[in-house]
Amino acid sequence: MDKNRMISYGDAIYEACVEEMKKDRSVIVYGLGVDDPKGHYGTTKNLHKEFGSDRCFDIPLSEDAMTGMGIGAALAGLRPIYVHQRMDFLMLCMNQIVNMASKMNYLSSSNSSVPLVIRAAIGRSWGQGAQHSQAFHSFFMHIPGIKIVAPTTPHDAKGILVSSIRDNNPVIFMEHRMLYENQGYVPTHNYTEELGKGRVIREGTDITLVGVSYTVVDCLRAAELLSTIGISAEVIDPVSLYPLDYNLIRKSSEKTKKLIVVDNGWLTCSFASEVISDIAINLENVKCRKIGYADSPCPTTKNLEENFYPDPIKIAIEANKICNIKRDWK
Amino acid sequence: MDKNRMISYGDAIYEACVEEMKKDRSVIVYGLGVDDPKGHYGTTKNLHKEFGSDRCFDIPLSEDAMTGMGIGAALAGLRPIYVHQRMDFLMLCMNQIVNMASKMNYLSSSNSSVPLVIRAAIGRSWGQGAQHSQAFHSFFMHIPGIKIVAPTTPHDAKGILVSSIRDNNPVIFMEHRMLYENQGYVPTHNYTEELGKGRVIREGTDITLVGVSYTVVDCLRAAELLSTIGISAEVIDPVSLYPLDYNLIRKSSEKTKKLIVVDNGWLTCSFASEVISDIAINLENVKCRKIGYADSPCPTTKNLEENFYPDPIKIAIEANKICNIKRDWK
Amino acid sequence: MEKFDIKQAYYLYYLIRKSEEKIIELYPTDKIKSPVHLSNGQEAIAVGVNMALEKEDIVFSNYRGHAHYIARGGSLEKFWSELYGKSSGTAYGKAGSMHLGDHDVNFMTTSAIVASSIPQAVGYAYAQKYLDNQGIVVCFHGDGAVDEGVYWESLNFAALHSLPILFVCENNKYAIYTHQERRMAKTNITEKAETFGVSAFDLGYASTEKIYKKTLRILESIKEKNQPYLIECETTRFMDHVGVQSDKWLDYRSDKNLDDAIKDDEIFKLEGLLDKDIVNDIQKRALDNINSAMSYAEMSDYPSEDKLIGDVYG
Amino acid sequence: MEKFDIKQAYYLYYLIRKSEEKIIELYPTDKIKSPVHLSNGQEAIAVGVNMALEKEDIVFSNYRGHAHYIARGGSLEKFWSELYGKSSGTAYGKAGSMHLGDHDVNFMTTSAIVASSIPQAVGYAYAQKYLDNQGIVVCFHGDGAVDEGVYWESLNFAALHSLPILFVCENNKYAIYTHQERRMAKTNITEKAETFGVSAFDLGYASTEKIYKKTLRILESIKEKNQPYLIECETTRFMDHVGVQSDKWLDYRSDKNLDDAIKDDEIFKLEGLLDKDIVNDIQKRALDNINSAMSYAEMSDYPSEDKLIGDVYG
Ligand SMILES: Cc1ncc(C[n+]2csc(CCOP(=O)(O)OP(=O)(O)O)c2C)c(N)n1
Ligand SMILES: Cc1ncc(C[n+]2csc(CCOP(=O)(O)OP(=O)(O)O)c2C)c(N)n1
Ligand SMILES: [Mg+2]
Ligand SMILES: [Mg+2]
Repeated sequence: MDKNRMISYGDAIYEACVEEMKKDRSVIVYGLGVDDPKGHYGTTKNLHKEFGSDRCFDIPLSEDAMTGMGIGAALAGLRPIYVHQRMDFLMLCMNQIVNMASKMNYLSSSNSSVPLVIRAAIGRSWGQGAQHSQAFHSFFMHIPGIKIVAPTTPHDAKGILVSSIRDNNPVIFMEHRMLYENQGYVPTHNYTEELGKGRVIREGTDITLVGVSYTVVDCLRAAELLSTIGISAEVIDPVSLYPLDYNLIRKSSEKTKKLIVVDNGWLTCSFASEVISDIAINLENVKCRKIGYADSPCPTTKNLEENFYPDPIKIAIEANKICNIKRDWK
Repeated sequence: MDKNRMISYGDAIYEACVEEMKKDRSVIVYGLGVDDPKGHYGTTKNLHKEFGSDRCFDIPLSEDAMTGMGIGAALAGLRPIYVHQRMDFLMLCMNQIVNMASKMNYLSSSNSSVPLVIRAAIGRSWGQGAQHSQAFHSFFMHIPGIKIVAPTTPHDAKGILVSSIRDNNPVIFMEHRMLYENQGYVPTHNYTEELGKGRVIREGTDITLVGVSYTVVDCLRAAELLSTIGISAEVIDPVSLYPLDYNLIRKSSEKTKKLIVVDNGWLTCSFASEVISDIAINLENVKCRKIGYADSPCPTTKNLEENFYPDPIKIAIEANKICNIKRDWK
Repeated sequence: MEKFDIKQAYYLYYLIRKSEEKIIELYPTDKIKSPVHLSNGQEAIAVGVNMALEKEDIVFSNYRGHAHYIARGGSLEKFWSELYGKSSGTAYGKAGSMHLGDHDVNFMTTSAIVASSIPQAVGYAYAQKYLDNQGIVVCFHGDGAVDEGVYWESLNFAALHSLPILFVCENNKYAIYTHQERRMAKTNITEKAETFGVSAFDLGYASTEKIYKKTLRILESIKEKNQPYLIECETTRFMDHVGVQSDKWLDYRSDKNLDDAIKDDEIFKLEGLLDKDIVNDIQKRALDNINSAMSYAEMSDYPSEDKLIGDVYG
Repeated sequence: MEKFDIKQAYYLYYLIRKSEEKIIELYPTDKIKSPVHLSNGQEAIAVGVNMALEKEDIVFSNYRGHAHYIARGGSLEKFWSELYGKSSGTAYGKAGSMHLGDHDVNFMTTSAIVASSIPQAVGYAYAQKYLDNQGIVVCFHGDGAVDEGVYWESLNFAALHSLPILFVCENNKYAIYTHQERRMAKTNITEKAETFGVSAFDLGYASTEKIYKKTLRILESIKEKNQPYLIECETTRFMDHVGVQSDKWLDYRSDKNLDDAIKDDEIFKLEGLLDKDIVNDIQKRALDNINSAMSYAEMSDYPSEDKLIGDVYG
């Protein structure tokens, strides 16, 4: 076991996929362009050559039917993985996800489970604009019968994808375009991560920062900035959003008494609202803040786009404010 | 002006519609069955006869295209009202609502506004089951560029529908099947209610109860129950969910120091989460609780269905608990 | 070509008809815990198609699914218990009439969102082909479902992948109270399907026997040619779209058509093909089965409270 | 029938081609603030159709909309400013290349979600008819959009209500890197459209002139007969789906087809119909216009920060 084996987030996803496809013939992969020369940031590259075009196939632009198709195949015992180039496209799949996939197990008294994984990438990056940059994890958290995960590190990407594939429920696997190239330690062997377990990825004592997907990276950078003025921030990566590791966040917030949730999306009725409401209900005297997308569609032009997103500096400034320590960056 | 003029919630909606259609030829109404003999609980009854079949028309079962169609007609200067028999069907319209309607004004730098009203009824009532009873207000609150209202009383139903029709933005108008028959005072004249203004509909001092649509009725009944054991509950009907009258809820919570949000839907990433997180961020020492649907699809059979929904007794018990007054109902 | 078993057809037809008549009778007592969408008048399609199926075939239906479930040989005990909202139902009463589903007879959980099971049926067929399983997928749907874009997406995919699936369009001309001609610029469903690559036959108002025989032939073609088919059957819904009343009072469809259809009732034609004694026997057997299933349901328990949040995840 | 103005056609063609070549040139500098989907190779459709339109007609396009906007007579200043992300653009740079829109030329804000403007175009046509307005709606879309169910829902509604709309399918055979035959069981788009009640013509690989003339005739038919039409034009995308590179290295489509198409470039055919002097004049005029628009854009300001949350509500 090579403790120093660094691979990218994209390759970690690819690896999880290949391992599961080798172990289990019921795992199939489909989506727009999955078998094209680029293979969705390399995550599906040449799977059709390795496993055959009935196990990895391109599809028509028919998101609604293709979601239902995956559910039907799952009902028949397959474990399909449906790959989306952008999370925005899931809006075309909402009927099948919300009205169908989430309810099949319940309405069949557990006779018809839906082991379907829906991979979807948040498209953020330069100039993607209003329709290619959205994140909808808060929607899926709202619906019983669906699980949703959002790994940040290559290590978690692999482990939680393996778990998602093996899970008997519809799992939304949220990726982020700005994470695909990130490198990290990933074991060569096949392993799982438990859905519902979060991680403290940096320990601290003064304030708790909770991110989602890419904003975990922002939080880590903010923690660096804060450390330079003597504020010790604890950073939590929830990894799994539903089920969510409420206890982990409560424990940290109980300790630091200050919490900023940095969401990777809009703030109203969001993951951030959810976490803060949980703290408000269960703990006393924790100062809470939320940071997220600006309350607008995402603009294309760079100078506005920069203001649209949370970033380490915004997070650090807010953290400094609620820590109320009268120090300042030079 | 007859101060005692009582009409039903359904008739109030009908009245708003007729008044606006008379004033403004750009108002049109369409949806499945709007011109059928039942006329959507009477709310669209015979509009096609009164105004012509180009102003009130039935449609194919094509929710996705029919939403886009309404947006397009709105872009051309009409003020369409799209009526849905169940809010569940909005899951077929999410792409057009979330990716398109909400962004047109922004992407056109205010040249293309979308004055579209989407009426949708929460289908709850006996045995409607998992796919005919859902409420998705929390989804729409999440998206900038959309407004959403949920009137409870006939009076507000009329006034806020008039305002929604005149509003230059996409407005989701959330109705509730169990409200259509409710009677209330409604002026005969044409009036508006401001989107973004809530109401204290019962004053109290010990605890604040905030409902949504039908759960406002539950809250009022709970307040009655509580009054019998000496707890004075203030009940708030937000009427408009986005924009939301945060100040009204803050003021009341500041006074009572206790808040229960009784949502008309699931609780994770919900309206309830949003309100409580707002209180947690802006006030100190307010005890907060949320009550809503059980964390499951809605079951059909009566005894489970009863447990699925919030009700006055559940609310009163929870309120009594956090008021911490050691009295009990006999 | 297998012979058409008239006795079996009449038994199923009568069983369905009487079951729904019992529902109509019982409904005012509020013992049935969900909205019901009756199949009265449309049973020939359910009976004809299902009689042609093998045990391993898979049936997708919709909220108007009583006839399909019963014709498929589903358990009357579970059926009635589900309608009563009892724990001995197909899903502890949590599903109800609109969401019948039973793995014992490969009858998939139905949906109350129009057309939403259709892509699932296609996906199931994909899996059947991929897994080299025998069973063919049969997907019942109404003429209203054809309005939905997902219908055409589904047909295209089925044709593109040459999937073993038979679509059965039960064209009762209406989606609730809206006639097909008020919804479709062209009502030529089979022609559209052909342009999407699905071989399609319009059987018109067909007898149970004709539907049975055509289905048998098509199932063979599906096996041979590995391609999807569609049959469209015209039919008439006798009752209101939902609930247990006639909808004549709404005056939205010509009485004559409805009256003619009721006069032309297939059940009497099947009955006319059998000896009186045999008819009596079949009727008695059907009624006995219904009655005992209803008693069973009556006596069963409501689900325990923990069932509310059970089964949310698999 | 109006005569085909070759000079105007060549001017527009050259203007589009050179504008996009400037984009290709400029792109590495990162001054253009959004992904670009170039129209190179497909311009004949934009030019031919737009030359046939009246001022009051309304154009719906998509993320691959440069050619449509320019051919429609859109402002080059606004176009370039929008690409530069400047406040003098069509939407302060908030929209960018994928969401061009300009009321001055009845060019509706485009969408980057495939097929999602199509029902909007239909709704706009509904309003035009309802309001008794003159303008006809023209809706450009790709062959990929035809895969989406909403496309068929939209065509059905347009036909059902006899709406004044012309659908223009730019069939470049590909959705990104996926050939039409890998997505559609049958690639007969016009036949499908006919079964949905929309009269449809497949023009094949047509010249600008042919497209122009056919469009003119159809616009007249729309006015006379009050019904929707579809034309399908085959075409070839010269560059990668998105970005400013050739995509030959990806080796997913036959080089020969692409090379032949590039050799067969319509721009040279148009050029060949004109005197050298005239060609020179036109080219100079086009380049001058582009250059001055680019300088204008260069010199314009970025939007002020308050623009971020402006325009969210109308
Ligand atoms: C997506 C969706 N839209 C609308 C409805 C409301 N609705 C329920 S049944 C129905 C009619 C469907 O007609 P058809 O498919 O012909 O089936 P039938 O009821 O005639 O058997 C409608 C419109 C629904 N359940 N789902
Ligand atoms: C609903 C949706 N699905 C997928 C995509 C990703 N995507 C962007 S462009 C495109 C290809 C569209 O092909 P076509 O309609 O033929 O237009 P072309 O790009 O060839 O002009 C795809 C799949 C998208 N933007 N929207
Ligand atoms: Mg029907
Ligand atoms: Mg194309």
